[in-house]
Amino acid sequence: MTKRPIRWHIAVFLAPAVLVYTAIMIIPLFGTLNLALYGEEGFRGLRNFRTLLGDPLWSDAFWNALGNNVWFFVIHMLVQNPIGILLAALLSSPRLRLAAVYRTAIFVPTILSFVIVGFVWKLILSPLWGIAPSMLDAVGLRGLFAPWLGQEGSALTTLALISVWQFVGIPMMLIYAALLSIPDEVLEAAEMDGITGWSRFWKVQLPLILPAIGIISILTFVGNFNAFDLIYVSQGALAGPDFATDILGTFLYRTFFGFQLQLGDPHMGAAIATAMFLIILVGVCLYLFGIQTRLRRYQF
Amino acid sequence: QEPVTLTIESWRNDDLAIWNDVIIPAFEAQHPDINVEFAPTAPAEYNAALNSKLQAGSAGDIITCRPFDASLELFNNGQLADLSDLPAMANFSDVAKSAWQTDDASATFCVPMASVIHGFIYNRTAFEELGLEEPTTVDEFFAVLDAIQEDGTYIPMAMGTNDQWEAATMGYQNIGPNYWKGEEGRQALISGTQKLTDPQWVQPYEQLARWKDYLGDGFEAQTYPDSQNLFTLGRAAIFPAGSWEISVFTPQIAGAFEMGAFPPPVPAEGDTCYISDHTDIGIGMNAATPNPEAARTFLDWVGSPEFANLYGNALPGFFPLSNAEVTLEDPLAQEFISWRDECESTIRSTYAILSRGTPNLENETWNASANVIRGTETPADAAARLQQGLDSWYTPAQQ
Amino acid sequence: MGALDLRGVAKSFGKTPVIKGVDLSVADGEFVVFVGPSGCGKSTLLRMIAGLEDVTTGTVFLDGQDVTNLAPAKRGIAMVFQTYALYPHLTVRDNMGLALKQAGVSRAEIARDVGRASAMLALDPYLDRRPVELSGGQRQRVAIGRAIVRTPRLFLFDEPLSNLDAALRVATRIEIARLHRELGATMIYVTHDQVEAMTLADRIVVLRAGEVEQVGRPMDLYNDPANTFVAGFIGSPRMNFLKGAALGEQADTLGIRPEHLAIARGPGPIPGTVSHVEKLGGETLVYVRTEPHGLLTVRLFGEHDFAVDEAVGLSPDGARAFRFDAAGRRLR
Amino acid sequence: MGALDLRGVAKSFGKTPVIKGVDLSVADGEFVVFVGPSGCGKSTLLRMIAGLEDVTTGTVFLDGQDVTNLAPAKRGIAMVFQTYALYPHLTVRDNMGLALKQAGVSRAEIARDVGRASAMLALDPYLDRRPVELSGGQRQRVAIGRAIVRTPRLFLFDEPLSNLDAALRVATRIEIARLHRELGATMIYVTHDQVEAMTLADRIVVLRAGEVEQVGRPMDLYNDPANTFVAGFIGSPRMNFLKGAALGEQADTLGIRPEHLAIARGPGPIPGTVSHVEKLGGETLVYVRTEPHGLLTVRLFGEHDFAVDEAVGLSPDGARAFRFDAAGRRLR
Amino acid sequence: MAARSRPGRSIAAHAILLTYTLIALFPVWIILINSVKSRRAIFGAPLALPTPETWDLVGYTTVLENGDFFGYFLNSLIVTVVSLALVLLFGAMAAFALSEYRFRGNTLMGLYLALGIMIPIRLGTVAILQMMVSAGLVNTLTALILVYTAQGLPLAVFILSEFMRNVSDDLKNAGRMDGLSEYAIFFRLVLPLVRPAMATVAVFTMIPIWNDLWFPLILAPSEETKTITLGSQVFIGQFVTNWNAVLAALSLAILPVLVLYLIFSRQLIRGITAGAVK
Ligand SMILES: Nc1ncnc2c1ncn2[C@@H]1O[C@H](COP(=O)(O)OP(=O)(O)OP(=O)(O)O)[C@@H](O)[C@H]1O
Ligand SMILES: Nc1ncnc2c1ncn2[C@@H]1O[C@H](COP(=O)(O)OP(=O)(O)OP(=O)(O)O)[C@@H](O)[C@H]1O
Ligand SMILES: [Mg+2]
Ligand SMILES: [Mg+2]
Repeated sequence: MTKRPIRWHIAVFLAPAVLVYTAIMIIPLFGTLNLALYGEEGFRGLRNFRTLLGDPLWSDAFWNALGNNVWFFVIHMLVQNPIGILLAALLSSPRLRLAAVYRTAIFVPTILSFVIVGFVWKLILSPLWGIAPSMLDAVGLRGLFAPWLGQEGSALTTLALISVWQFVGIPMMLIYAALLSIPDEVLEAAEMDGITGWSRFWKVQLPLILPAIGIISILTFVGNFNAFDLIYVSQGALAGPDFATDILGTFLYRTFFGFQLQLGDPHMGAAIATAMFLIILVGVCLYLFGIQTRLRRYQF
Repeated sequence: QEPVTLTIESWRNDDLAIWNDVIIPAFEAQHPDINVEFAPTAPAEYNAALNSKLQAGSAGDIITCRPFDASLELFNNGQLADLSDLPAMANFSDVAKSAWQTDDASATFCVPMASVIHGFIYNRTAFEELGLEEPTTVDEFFAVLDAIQEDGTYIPMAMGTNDQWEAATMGYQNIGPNYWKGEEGRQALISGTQKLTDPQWVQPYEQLARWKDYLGDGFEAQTYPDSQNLFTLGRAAIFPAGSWEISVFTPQIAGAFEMGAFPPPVPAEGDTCYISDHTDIGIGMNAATPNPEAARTFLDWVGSPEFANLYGNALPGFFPLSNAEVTLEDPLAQEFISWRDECESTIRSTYAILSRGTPNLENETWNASANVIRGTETPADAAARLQQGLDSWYTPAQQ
Repeated sequence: MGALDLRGVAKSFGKTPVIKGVDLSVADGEFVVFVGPSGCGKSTLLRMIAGLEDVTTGTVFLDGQDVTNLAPAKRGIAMVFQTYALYPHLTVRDNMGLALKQAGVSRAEIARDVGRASAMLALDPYLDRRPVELSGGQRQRVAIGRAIVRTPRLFLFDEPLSNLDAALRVATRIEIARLHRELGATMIYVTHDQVEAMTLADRIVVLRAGEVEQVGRPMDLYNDPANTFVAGFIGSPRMNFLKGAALGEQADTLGIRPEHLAIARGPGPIPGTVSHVEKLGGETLVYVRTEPHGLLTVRLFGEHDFAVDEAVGLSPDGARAFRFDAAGRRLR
Repeated sequence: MGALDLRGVAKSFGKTPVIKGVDLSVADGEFVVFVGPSGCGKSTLLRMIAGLEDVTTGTVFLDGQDVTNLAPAKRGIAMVFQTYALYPHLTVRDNMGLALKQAGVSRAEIARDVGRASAMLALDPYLDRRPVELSGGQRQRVAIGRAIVRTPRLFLFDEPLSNLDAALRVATRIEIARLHRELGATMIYVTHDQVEAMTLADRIVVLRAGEVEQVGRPMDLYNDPANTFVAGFIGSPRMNFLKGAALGEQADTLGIRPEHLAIARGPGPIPGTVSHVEKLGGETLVYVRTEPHGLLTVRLFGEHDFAVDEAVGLSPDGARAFRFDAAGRRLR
Repeated sequence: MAARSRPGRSIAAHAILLTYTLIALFPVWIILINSVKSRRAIFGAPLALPTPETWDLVGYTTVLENGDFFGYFLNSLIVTVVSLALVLLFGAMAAFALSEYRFRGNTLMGLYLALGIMIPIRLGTVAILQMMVSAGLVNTLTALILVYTAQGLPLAVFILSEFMRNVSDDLKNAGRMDGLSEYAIFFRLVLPLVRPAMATVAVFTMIPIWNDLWFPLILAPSEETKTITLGSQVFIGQFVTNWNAVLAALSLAILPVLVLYLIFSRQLIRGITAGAVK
């Protein structure tokens, strides 16, 4: 038997990505994470982590940020992704008029920069300038209005919803792309079988796009645990009120780069980053090894 | 000889036009061999961006200095050059220089540029309309607020807690020095003879807690720009301010109403008044600059009375720190600076030394001030928490 | 019930007309077979009946009701797609059972019906496989199974047996015929297989380039084709077309089926040379080159030996010849 | 030297053995047809030859060279997939021309070769369409065209004509035969069509459940099948299997082809009643229910009328009967 | 496809989509109308349409007068388009290797390439900047392109490899039978067939690049290499933000991304693999 020849093309396909990525992301990033093992005075082993998790000064902030982050993620999973899937499912109905218009319109917020998003939502939700209050007034719900962004109970949820508003386009587009790859004739067969509308979605389309849903879940997870900008531009690095909107990203930023009079602490910052990285890594590995390998894929 | 180009790192986007139109031409006229380029960064990104660039060696020649520890750290890292021997340093008082010196004052690494003074700006037209006078004591102050509240035309005071720093800087640091007696209290805190839980440190919080009722509807979500807009649109009567607002408000109000200013009211009639006259901007030299000569030439000029005049008048509300006599043209700026004569000056209590550790006293103060105003934390609790945080890393004896 | 009426239905893809005005009535319970050359529009017509393809003009009636704009799902039609269109994510069992499940049929009934279909199609060993794990013929059988587990009023079959082996094809054909008898459902069936067309059809519809050429009972079409196209299309091997003039006939063209052309060694009425011999076991096809008729096919029962290039004489059975005019129309 | 040699090749999908050790030598330039029931492994074997499917055990030789682990692209084989596998984003022209383009053939030559193939397959009007705009038969022809524009040393055809109408099928079959003659290339062809198998093959390989049952020339298989399976599989309609004992024969089973069973009205050696009559035009199939042989098929040339339930007598042509033992093996 | 649009259901679909479109566009609408109003009018009545009294293009004029706005535009465009092209090319290649071939370490390689989305790349700033300084790439667009390429790759590989698994093996095998090399199979068959996924990745990659502030600030802050986002930051001051100008600048900055989005979204087409197999 002849030996299988070495498949050089695999290396060729991987090389450019691996090289650029390793040189410009992995080396700098892991060089930075490495700082977590050091302090001003030199090598500290895992003591930075002990401080992070053991010293109430740090650990309270850490757990607060982690808890907020989990909530932030939960909202995205419960609101953003279902809406995104719903919109994609509707948009993908064959022969829907104006589909491209809707799709573009719904995607527009995703294009906006955080500066604008932060500004406009603060403007809308501001108790002062009257957009939200007067709109609620118009439907007789003025009483419901509260300065949501300023209250500890509602600020995080409000921001999460703003983020959902901004990013719903992402799951929508991914799912839409996945739905497009389902052959029309399979849908036609379903149609002949009397399977239309939602049952078509549940019984035919959804099982076929499960991998894409897996992807948006994991992207949401990763994205949320790395989120930073929206909170930073709308609530500042101190993620007010009273750290109610502090998530790991803002906590990390404050620590790593410093803020106002607080000098950056690259070592503790790197420790937080490492902790975040590990949390995300565990999530991603659970997905990659626990779920992704079990997902069936169908070729069209 | 090739003209050298000096690049200035700054967080003052706001001043871009002033530098390009007024200051740089004035300098270049005298030094044709030196080009100066003002390259500001958005303030929120400044520290992080500057630190990264300094570390990697791509920062500009001239560095605009934040006061106290941020710059001290750069100096200690060898990233800011020692400017103690710069001739223009003689033009500055020790107090002015203290923000950019080592703790033992042996080295000065930035030329002081400007300070900002806190106080209250008010809508004079509204006051006249309601027949109100500038308050001088706390009781008068609240009487005025009550009167405005009663009338209902205006929101008594424009302040929100969303951005937190507004509450700390324009609230706590504004009214506080009257309670802790300025420098006396600040030094005592540093030396450990006073605690944040002492009455003089808690009382400002107690006053802040009373402000809540006079702030606009939904002040919890009100941001600093919202407050500014409330005031400049004429919807609020009083704005707890920093002097920098002068150059912001004047063009925005554009004559729609008259502004006035009063210093923080004193607790009791006849008390000495204290103002926060905070050293805020300095300017130094990147130790790694390839053009140290030109940079020093430039910095020396920045220390000159000529610069002080140019700058102080171009940016009313940023008061030159130079000993030189500066005549300010803006009436409101004059009003603010006149308080230097009536009251004792001090700097913000948290800036020097006390914000070196974690938790950071300044950041904690933001949080506490906002919490106290919102009523989610009592003044005593807030003070206790701050002191506890400070104790966790700061031992005055070390000083 | 399952009567179907097509009134002037036409279909264009863009500017290309594909179905050019078809009128057709199918009685309730009838078995109609569509035949026609590849690309003539059989599948398109089927899809129009199903409602999967817009009707450009014309009307489709089901049981007298205008369904032209009715959704496919509402028409109560089962269809076997030429491309199978199986659900890739479902097992064979679920592929067949999905429609029943959707209709709210009980589990037990689904299991029974699916079991019956799978037994009939010899799919029992594969019930738990997914389509990718099946051979071509197995997939095709699943497609059939999916259609027949439902008991709709109208079945559409698009070349359902094309990938099955002869034995299975016969067996399945017989099952479909039985199903037709038992259910009394209307069936419309597209095939390229002469045997299927002849044996299954109540009526055959011969299509050419989007138009109906002739409609009739199988043996009527075979024995009484309206034109050369139908005559040539029905019957395999294809009918021989001889030049009438050369045979002293008035008709322009004389159509003679391969089985009605006698062959003898040596000279004959139509002399020619053997070009090629195909032995199929039970029969033998001899291809004879002649002047001026070109290549003629002779079909012989049993095994026969002819040498290539051997001179032979062919004699047409004049009584069984079909006569056509120059335009290809039958002269009667 | 054999063009293709399979030595004990076997293939399992997971634990299911699908090809169970096939040995086969195909001579250079030979035309070999694989036949076998649906799901017996024909496509799998073809894909193994092509290198698309890993060989679980065994070796594949091409021109004496072990290619078991050679990449498909390097084997110089052209293949028509049962599922077509057209490039959906390319036009018909580009689908057919891609391989040539890849091989660096000049544009003019590509145009010529594609033009020739498309003319032969009657695809000229569709050259600028994409697969989605084609009918089933047209797609299948594109798949054939894609394989034949190249001139490789080995062609693999997986049921290439299954979706074509009779006329086109005959024409294409003849073209493939011509191509085979002209190129002298080796061809392996999978089909369910008896006529194709009988007419095209130099040798037929009969597969059953992943094993080779018999290999031989078409008429040899027809006239000399090794067992009941081959006897039943080759020839359509299927051979009748009669119980030897009931006929006073020693053999367990007597195989008699439908054309070798004479039928007469009234009683006869094997009495029975007509169950069903199929008129196919040129021939008539009569299905007769008998005891104890079950349903027997009689094939008659021409048109005949029998009434259902009519009593008939069948007489087998003993000389042309095949005798098998209880295990189905032929007794000679 | 299904011939008939069922009125009831399609009305419901349109109702939902329209509602969501309004939700999506309302804030954008606010941005647009306010970008052409005077500052007083923005905060005086943010919901009001611009009237002759409040109509004010000061934002736009400020933006266009301030700095080389079109130069910034061009820089943004170059950086975005080139990085995008590289991300798509390299990402698709790597994704193809991961999805098509089974080799040792395949999953680990996939994980390795995904690590990048788990750590904010900002943390690597100093090291990256040092690298660029020593390579002499500071204040060049190349530096930005390199960083964005690296930053975009993990997501691209992640998404594309999933979509590439959907491409029919038979199709690729047909290519192999046609003598196509693995490269040709990738470029000629697989890439065209994952167009919707490529478009999706392109859009996802493009937005953060276009909107990024940090790396332009660090790596290429010079006047010649400034990007539009960085250019717009000039209007965000310490104590006062020129919202007219920011709104105008960022409204203008939406246009090119929107155009790019529209270009890419044309690749989102149905039935791309239709007719391939039966
Ligand atoms: N991926 C798979 N996993 C498991 N079994 C498979 C797989 N692919 C094919 N099989 C089985 O292997 C057997 C042979 O399949 P193959 O496609 O070779 O049959 P075939 O002879 O070509 O049949 P047909 O005439 O129906 O096309 C079938 O029984 C099929 O079910
Ligand atoms: N989407 C399309 N766009 C343009 N032409 C099309 C399209 N679909 C089919 N056609 C053309 O319409 C004609 C009829 O196609 P149809 O599939 O109905 O043929 P058919 O009779 O089923 O053929 P076959 O026996 O080959 O399956 C064909 O010539 C085909 O090329
Ligand atoms: Mg068809
Ligand atoms: Mg097969």
